[in-house]
Amino acid sequence: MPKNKVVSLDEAMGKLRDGLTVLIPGFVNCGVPETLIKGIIEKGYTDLSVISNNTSIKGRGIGMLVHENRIKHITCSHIGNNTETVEKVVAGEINVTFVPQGTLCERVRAGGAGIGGILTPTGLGTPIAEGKPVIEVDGKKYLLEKPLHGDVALIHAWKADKMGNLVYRRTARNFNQIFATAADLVIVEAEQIVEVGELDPDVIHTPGCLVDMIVQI
Amino acid sequence: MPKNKVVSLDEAMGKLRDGLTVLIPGFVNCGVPETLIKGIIEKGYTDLSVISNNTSIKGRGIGMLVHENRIKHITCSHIGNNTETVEKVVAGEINVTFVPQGTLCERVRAGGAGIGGILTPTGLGTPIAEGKPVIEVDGKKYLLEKPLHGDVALIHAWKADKMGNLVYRRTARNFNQIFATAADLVIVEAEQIVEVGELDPDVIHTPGCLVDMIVQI
Amino acid sequence: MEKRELIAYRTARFFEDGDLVNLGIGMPTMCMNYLPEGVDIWIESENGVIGLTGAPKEGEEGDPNVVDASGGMSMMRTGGCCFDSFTSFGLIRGGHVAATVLGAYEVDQEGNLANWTVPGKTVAGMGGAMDLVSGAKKVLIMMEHCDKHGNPKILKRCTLPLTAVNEVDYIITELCVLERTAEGLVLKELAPGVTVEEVVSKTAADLIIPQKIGCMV
Amino acid sequence: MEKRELIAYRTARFFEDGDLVNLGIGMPTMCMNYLPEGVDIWIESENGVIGLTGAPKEGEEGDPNVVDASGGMSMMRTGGCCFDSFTSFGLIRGGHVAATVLGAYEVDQEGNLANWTVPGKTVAGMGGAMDLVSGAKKVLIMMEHCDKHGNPKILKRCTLPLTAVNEVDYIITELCVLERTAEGLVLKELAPGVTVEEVVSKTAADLIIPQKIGCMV
Repeated sequence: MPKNKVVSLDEAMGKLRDGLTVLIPGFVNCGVPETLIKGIIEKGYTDLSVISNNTSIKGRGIGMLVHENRIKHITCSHIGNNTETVEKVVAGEINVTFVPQGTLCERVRAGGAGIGGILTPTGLGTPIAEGKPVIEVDGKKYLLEKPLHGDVALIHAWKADKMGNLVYRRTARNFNQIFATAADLVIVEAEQIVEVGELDPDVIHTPGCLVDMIVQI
Repeated sequence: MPKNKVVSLDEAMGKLRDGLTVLIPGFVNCGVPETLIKGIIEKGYTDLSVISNNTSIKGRGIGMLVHENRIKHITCSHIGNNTETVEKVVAGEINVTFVPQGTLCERVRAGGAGIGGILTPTGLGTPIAEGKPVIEVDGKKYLLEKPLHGDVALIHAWKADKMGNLVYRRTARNFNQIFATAADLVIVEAEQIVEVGELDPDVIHTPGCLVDMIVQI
Repeated sequence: MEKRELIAYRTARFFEDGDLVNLGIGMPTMCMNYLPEGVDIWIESENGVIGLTGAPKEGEEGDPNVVDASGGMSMMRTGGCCFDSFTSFGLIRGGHVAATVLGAYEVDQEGNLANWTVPGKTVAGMGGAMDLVSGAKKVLIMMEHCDKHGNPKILKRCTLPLTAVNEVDYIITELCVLERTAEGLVLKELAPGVTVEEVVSKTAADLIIPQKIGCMV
Repeated sequence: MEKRELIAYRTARFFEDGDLVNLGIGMPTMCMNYLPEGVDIWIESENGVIGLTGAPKEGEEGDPNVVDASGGMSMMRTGGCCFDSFTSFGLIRGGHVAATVLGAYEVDQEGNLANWTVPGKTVAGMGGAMDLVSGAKKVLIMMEHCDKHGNPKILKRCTLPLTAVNEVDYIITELCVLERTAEGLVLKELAPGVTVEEVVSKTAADLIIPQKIGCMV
């Protein structure tokens, strides 16, 4: 953990490449790392596999990647808020794998926490169950859901200290906290960057040890 | 969620009875709900099944329940800090089931979050694996560990607002946060009780909806 | 009362004071306008917040970091708190949410629900619906009794891909309240002026008609 | 250097600047006194904290809410943060901890470790050891080469109940450094004045002796 992880957007984006699996948090367009997404677009990266809850709204956030045709495959729970994503999925330009929202959280958390899978009642008897093992525990049936992990996670924080300790703001926290645990490279955009020691140890949502680079928005 | 959940120790303890399964957080003797434990002893409850990480130290915290012979069975990761527990376990006065500490966290969290089980590499090939299903996911083997749930959880908070929103202090958080999710009845002892609205929504560790009663230490 | 008002009015009477409730997008949010005197409920929104109160009113300043389950800006009430999506679905799946209220394309007499996709027509994704319906203590379906062509939506067996199996507890329509029991769907209440015959003729499921049927208002 | 000093000195040289490291109770904590110039590591303690620095020194005021993995009061450095036990073991199991350093009763040539129980003698429990050894990126065992009776602790196959299977990466003793590879235990380094013959005679495991063997200091 170097003392100062703050880098330029250009330097951070230089670590990516085409074809990566990218975890992108955000609920509709709240808590989405929009500065980093613009950075991806500027660098021209494409063929991305995105893991996210949804695809923001048309032309914003993850919707920019949709609009610019940078996404090959998306694993998410919902695309209904973005008409352009729906069109491209229907046209076969983007492959989509739907995962129930709570299961998405569990799978990414499992990926970040070394858990080999979790048993959930969610999706039993629905199309989501197809091809997945059903395991019975004490007379109740559950779906076995496997971990998800990314090459990169792009995180939006409210405050970051220079070591990468993060605090999120209100519902902009959403998937950021878990997604920051489950990628080989974790790049954060922060609304405010503060000195180490300014954040109370008990209010830090993401420990700095999980963060590789910080970009000022 | 009534607006004010603050009650007397006596009223809170009146909800318990002999033979319950009680979740008691704490690491060695940090973050242990000692006031509530004294309440149990005063009421005379016995034959308890305790789920905890350890048993504090001799004569303190959970060690008081050990000393007073109130525990029939304990599920924990470690008893080495309390010589009296060791003696009583060796003498067959307390039954113990050892669970690796991380697995204990996962099992209680699963119990509180409606997860039917989790797959962990921890304990594979050790005595802990005996009798547990081994499940292979993508070529790696894992133990299937089942959820744990309690009748009651006794929680130690630093600050509680009157609705039960909780903030823990430093390493006194330990098992409190997860244990508060996994019992039918959640009783909190708080060092400070504050008015609703005094705790910032982003620093609350345990939402008030999980808490049934609050006792001032 | 207008149809939707009646449905919201009746649904709101399922809540008890202090309940934590998840209200789906659309008609379910109307319940807030019809809460009985003395019943104060707390809204859990799956994007990680308890205590949303609705869009900022004129003169109120919203925070773009506080959004509801549709992504629109919302205000928060005093005593609310925020958490990440993983924790949110832990609360939902763990049975800590007293009721979830959703619409439906189809419900059947076994309590199966279809409300997330119409193959060949919609590709929005299930969002959090599958988790909510599998996890909440009580599942309330509020919907118009028939579709816009006058065809029954309450069936012997759902024809659309399911959201969850055997999870629906109550169906509230402008005609009646149905309770799903182990024996089947029971006609509990009728709207003023509605006859048993009308309900039966507009329902494709078998109904259990008790001797005494209540009134919805 | 005294035996234990030498072991700590050498073990400390496995760390890189910025590493997040979990140090077991006892000898492992001595590593902090032997960090090479320019190497600053962060201590992860499984009870939910990053940045412990050791017991309060004279004149320093400790906080009883800040304890280390043995339950003793500790100070925290600026930039550290606290979290709950569930998150802590997520970090450990998820591979976010660069190294875990523990003692052992026995280690064998397949990288199996026994360090939690001696049947009939100890009933302390495994605490977090099983999770740490299964989860950390690198597992370093530091121990005296033989037991107090002079019997080998490095064996062909452990005889005591295991803590984990195939997880040990390096063994550091007062005689040598051994690396566990797919082929077996390799003698990487010798302490000053120690011969290959001495190591072989005090080791019950098969050793791979390379042409070139380094020096521990």
